Amino acid sequence: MLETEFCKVKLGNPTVLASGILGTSAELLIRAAENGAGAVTIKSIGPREREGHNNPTIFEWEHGLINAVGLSSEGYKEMEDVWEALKKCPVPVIASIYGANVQEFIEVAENVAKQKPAIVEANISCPNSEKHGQVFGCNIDASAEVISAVKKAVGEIPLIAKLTPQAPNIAEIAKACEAAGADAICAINTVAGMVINIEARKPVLHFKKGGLSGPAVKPVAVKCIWEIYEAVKIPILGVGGVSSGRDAIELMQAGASAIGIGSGVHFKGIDVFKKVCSEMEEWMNENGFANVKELVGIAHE
Amino acid sequence: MLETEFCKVKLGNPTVLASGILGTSAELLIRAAENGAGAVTIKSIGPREREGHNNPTIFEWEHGLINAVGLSSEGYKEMEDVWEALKKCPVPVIASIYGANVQEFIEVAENVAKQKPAIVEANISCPNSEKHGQVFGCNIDASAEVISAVKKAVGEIPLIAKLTPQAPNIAEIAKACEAAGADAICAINTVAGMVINIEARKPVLHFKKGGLSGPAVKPVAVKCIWEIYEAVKIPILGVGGVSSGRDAIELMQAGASAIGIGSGVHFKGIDVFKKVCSEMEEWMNENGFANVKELVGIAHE
Amino acid sequence: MTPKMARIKKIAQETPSIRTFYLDLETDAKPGQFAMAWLPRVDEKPFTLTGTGNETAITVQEKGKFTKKMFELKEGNSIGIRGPFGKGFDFGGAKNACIVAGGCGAAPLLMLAEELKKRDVNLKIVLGARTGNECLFKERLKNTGEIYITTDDGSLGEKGFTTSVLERLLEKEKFDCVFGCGPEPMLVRVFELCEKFGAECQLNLERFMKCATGICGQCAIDEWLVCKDGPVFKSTQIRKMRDFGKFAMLKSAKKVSLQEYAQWRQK
Amino acid sequence: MTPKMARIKKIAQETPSIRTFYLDLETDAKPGQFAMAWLPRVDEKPFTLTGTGNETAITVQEKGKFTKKMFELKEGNSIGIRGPFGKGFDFGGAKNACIVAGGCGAAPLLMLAEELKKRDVNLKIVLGARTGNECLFKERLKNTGEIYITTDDGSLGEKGFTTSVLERLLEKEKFDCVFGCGPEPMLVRVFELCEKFGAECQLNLERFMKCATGICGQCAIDEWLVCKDGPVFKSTQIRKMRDFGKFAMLKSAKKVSLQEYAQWRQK
Ligand SMILES: Cc1cc2nc3c(=O)[nH]c(=O)nc-3n(C[C@H](O)[C@H](O)[C@H](O)COP(=O)(O)OP(=O)(O)OC[C@H]3O[C@@H](n4cnc5c(N)ncnc54)[C@H](O)[C@@H]3O)c2cc1C
Ligand SMILES: Cc1cc2nc3c(=O)[nH]c(=O)nc-3n(C[C@H](O)[C@H](O)[C@H](O)COP(=O)(O)OP(=O)(O)OC[C@H]3O[C@@H](n4cnc5c(N)ncnc54)[C@H](O)[C@@H]3O)c2cc1C
Ligand SMILES: Cc1cc2nc3c(=O)[nH]c(=O)nc-3n(C[C@H](O)[C@H](O)[C@H](O)COP(=O)(O)O)c2cc1C
Ligand SMILES: Cc1cc2nc3c(=O)[nH]c(=O)nc-3n(C[C@H](O)[C@H](O)[C@H](O)COP(=O)(O)O)c2cc1C
Ligand code: FES
Ligand code: FES
Repeated sequence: MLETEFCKVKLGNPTVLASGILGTSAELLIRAAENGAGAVTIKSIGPREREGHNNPTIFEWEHGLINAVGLSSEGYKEMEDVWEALKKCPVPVIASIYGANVQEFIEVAENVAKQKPAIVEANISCPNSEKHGQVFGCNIDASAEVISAVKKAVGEIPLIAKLTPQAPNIAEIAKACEAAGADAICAINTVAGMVINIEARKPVLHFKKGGLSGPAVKPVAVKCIWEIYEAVKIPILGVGGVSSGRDAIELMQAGASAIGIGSGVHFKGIDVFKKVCSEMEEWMNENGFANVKELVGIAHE
Repeated sequence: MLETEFCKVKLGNPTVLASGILGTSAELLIRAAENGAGAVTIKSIGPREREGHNNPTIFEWEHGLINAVGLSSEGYKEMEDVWEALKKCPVPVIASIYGANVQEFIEVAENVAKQKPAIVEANISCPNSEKHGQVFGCNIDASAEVISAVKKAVGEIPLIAKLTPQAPNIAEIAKACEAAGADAICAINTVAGMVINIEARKPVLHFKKGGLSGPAVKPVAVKCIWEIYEAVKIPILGVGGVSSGRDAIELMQAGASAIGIGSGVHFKGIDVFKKVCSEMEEWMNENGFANVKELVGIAHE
Repeated sequence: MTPKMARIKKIAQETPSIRTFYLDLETDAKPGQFAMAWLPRVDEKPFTLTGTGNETAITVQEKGKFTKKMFELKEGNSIGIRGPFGKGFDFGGAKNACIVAGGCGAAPLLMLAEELKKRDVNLKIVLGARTGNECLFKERLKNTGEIYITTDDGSLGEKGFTTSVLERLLEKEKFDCVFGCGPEPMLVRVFELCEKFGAECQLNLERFMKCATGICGQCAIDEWLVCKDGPVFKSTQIRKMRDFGKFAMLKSAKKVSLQEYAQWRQK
Repeated sequence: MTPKMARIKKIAQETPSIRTFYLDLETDAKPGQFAMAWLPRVDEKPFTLTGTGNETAITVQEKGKFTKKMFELKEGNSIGIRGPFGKGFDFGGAKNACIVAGGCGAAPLLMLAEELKKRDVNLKIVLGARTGNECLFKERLKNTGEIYITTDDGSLGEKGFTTSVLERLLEKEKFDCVFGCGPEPMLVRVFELCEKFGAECQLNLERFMKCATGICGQCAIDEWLVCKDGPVFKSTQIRKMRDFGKFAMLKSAKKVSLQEYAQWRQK
């Protein structure tokens, strides 16, 4: 009852390990798959090795997580062993990529595409070094430019554009990405925030600002998914605040065809995928749904 | 130890009743003052009577409130009795105003200014009907235009520009408002979100989308205040997720000179102001602070 | 509190225009507390809880758009519920009490009457309605004390106002408390009578509501919030109210006369 | 968990290079659990909790940038603490046990040893250090069982490796469990010896950490997460590990040899 497909890729269930969570090694991605994820995403791959920010980089606050990992990546060149080991992954693998400018995106996309991941996800929620550090995903033209360049680079492989909720007009960005060739939209990346420890009199994250995820951002995700669903025809990978079957169903009713889970791994453990799936099945049985596809966007009716 | 001033207006303490909360009548504003608010804000006043959206308009979700009241207002023309009754208000009164275009803002500002409120707050977090419904506060030029027009209209009365966290570049907006004549910045208004009831298969708010406030948005407020503090010289009225003394101190350490409280009234009751103040005093005593002004922005040091 | 969808277990036709909807929802509602009832895509309105525990229910009179939609619901359908909200009746010390209910005002008073009966309180009930078959909860209220019925058309009980009966009762008897609910003009008269005869009263008031939790300021009567400080208010509070019986706020927060408010409600 | 600023109640100089910081913070830490210690604007690093309840403490060896800053702290200063995290030692059934500690590796083993002593477990302790006065917790460990000391320079106890002592012990005796903590090459040897002599072991492993709660994937050893599944691992797990003793991840998540990892740690 949970079988579905996303960008023509068959999924045993609609839960997807979100990028940046556990995705540092093939072994961990496979472990997530064994714990029920319908697909898994590699932590965003950049053009070269990057350490990211200093600790503290991630911690739990009262209503979710906040992180400023800083896109740490070994870089696409150093990943042969990862790709090799991923051949044993029992579920589709999504490769998330990023770059500081269009050229870097193309470079990473071309090389990652050679490894034939099931899907490529372009994380356009990162700062664009050319446009004065403004975030790609906050600008319609910059988003379209990246997505059309990456789409050329990945060819037949389905491409997801991962958007930031910081865009005041996320539906417009999604439409521009669709027109530029994206096969799906992923929403949302984290919401910008900061936590200060008042006794330390300092922001807790070493990078000071970070991205909020987990329970507190779920309504932001629902709103973004809702708006995107009304704006585009391509499917949506809904992400943000999911750690129960009810959460996943809420995002699907808003318009998501599949559900990314990140912080849920912290709140419920690595078997969050299994838990979410069995809670979804239970709810669907009680509420008369035979297939998970029937849930997609029904709150719009 | 909590006495301070904001825009040269003396406050017995830095807590301020935020706009839209209880601010429908002079009696309720006075009640908030009697319950410890250092200043009180009238619910945003528009150019004409406006009912706002249908119910449900406000409810509590797991980590805060969400509302789509829809800027209901009796309109500035119908408020003689309110102004008359407010003469008995024991604390400074802030008049929040809005309009759908610059002309409406000027009209409301001029008329409200005649009543000599201690401060005027321009709520530029609402959609701009001229610029295709885009929110004023997301656009640098639109923000500057409104603020400079309103500043002319209110003359000597200090003017606060109330910003939306939806702006991807809130510090730039704040700078533009400062340059346009704003005497202070208020941050933040609510964060856009949506909650779906999956059994009803519908968004709960009748207007579907709404604004998140309360505990979940505090880190968003802290981040915005932090960025604005580094960008402008004028004082900041920090608002978002405050319902304890620790919350208030966190926003002040980020750079706020005074603290707005909205949803805290729901979570802690109308005496939230007294509670926050006594918790602040307790913390300040334990941590060696003699005056609340010393807290402003210290996390930047 | 996020609205919870509650299945309608049973619908009881109380009078030609009034139905009770029993809900598949457990609450700890006390007499006088209310809930917000939500019909998705229609509206959300406050209703007294007329049952508690696993008997949780609301009792609705068909009046306008919202209640018409409510009356289209069948057993097995669901409605959204937020609540219980508000402060209920304070009936701790009462030994000798009187209840005055006008029309649908009997709704919050039923649970109270049954609670008072359990505590062996000596109870007089004055129940008024437009016409005989519209007397809400007549039978159940009868079981809780001595009942006096008034109707506008005289088709049942005495022709006339509940307040005339109340006046006669107050002349003869001393009540620890008079509990009232009904149209505000009736409540104004109840209060005047209680003041005249030196009886404490508690009145269940009504205003248009949005948040139901005391932050939006929509339901204000002077500095009191009907949703949070009420909906039940005591004589000590009512004595200070300037708006009671006179003014209420429209949805725009414009304060108008009760007449104008009623006209707006009819739109 | 948000870091809580904890005041340093007391600083104990354990050896010339090692200090214990007693914190004004109550935890329910179990032997082998750790916390993240935060120095604002400097860094945040994992440290074993060497005390629990109101004796909560961390024991720190001065090594690099972070620990140098720690050593500048005085009593009364504060540090940020997140924790306890991880799974500690599983010592439920042990009757006859051995502890092998190399250098600062004695830190997580002290609380364990004291706990085992309380349960009357027959305990042998092998404690190794560079030199005699660097033997961490020598006195307190002595009170918990029979102690064997080894030093690199022979200034105290036997000159040589802890693992040579362990081998001799295993030849003579059957342990329910061997508990180990120290440099990974030492732990590899401890594991080999245990496997050879058919003894179960539990080893406290170390990797660079970020989240400490099992979501960032930084501390991976194959599919295990040191922060969440460990830091203590059992023989059944260690047998399946391919990276143990061989590979670790840099901050970029690049997997490198332990040599390269150690070089990076020295930067
Ligand atoms: C605390 C509280 C408890 C309540 N409990 C109940 C209850 O138990 N049962 C119940 O049926 N209703 C109750 N109400 C009233 C209920 O919330 C609705 O207002 C009512 O059912 C009318 O709903 P409607 O939308 O169908 O009618 P509307 O479309 O709002 O109005 C239709 C008709 O009702 C009249 N009307 C409605 N409200 C008023 C008013 N305040 N003053 C004058 N005329 C009015 C109008 O004049 C009009 O003729 C309660 C209200 C409050 C505040
Ligand atoms: C679960 C866990 C528990 C820990 N408990 C303790 C504890 O109780 N007490 C304690 O002092 N430390 C403990 N550590 C180690 C601690 O987190 C720091 O890594 C250590 O204190 C070094 O910190 P530094 O920043 O001062 O040194 P760095 O600047 O990181 O390094 C300085 C020196 O330390 C050496 N070094 C550090 N880590 C390694 C390594 N993994 N491999 C090889 N060489 C290394 C470097 O070669 C270099 O010479 C623990 C680590 C983990 C994961
Ligand atoms: C620790 C952490 C690291 C993340 N790293 C990335 C990343 O590298 N690339 C990316 O596109 N999103 C990254 N994200 C965002 C998540 O993929 C996800 O969009 C977000 O956390 C919201 O989902 P959640 O509430 O389920 O966590 C990261 C999130 C967290 C918590
Ligand atoms: C019910 C409600 C109504 C509001 N109405 C207004 C308004 O009319 N004008 C305005 O500028 N802000 C309005 N706000 C925003 C608040 O003033 C405040 O900026 C926001 O709620 C964040 O603060 P909080 O977390 O303390 O509630 C409203 C908020 C709520 C919850
Ligand atoms: S309904 Fe909002 S304050 Fe009463
Ligand atoms: S440190 Fe993040 S998973 Fe272990």
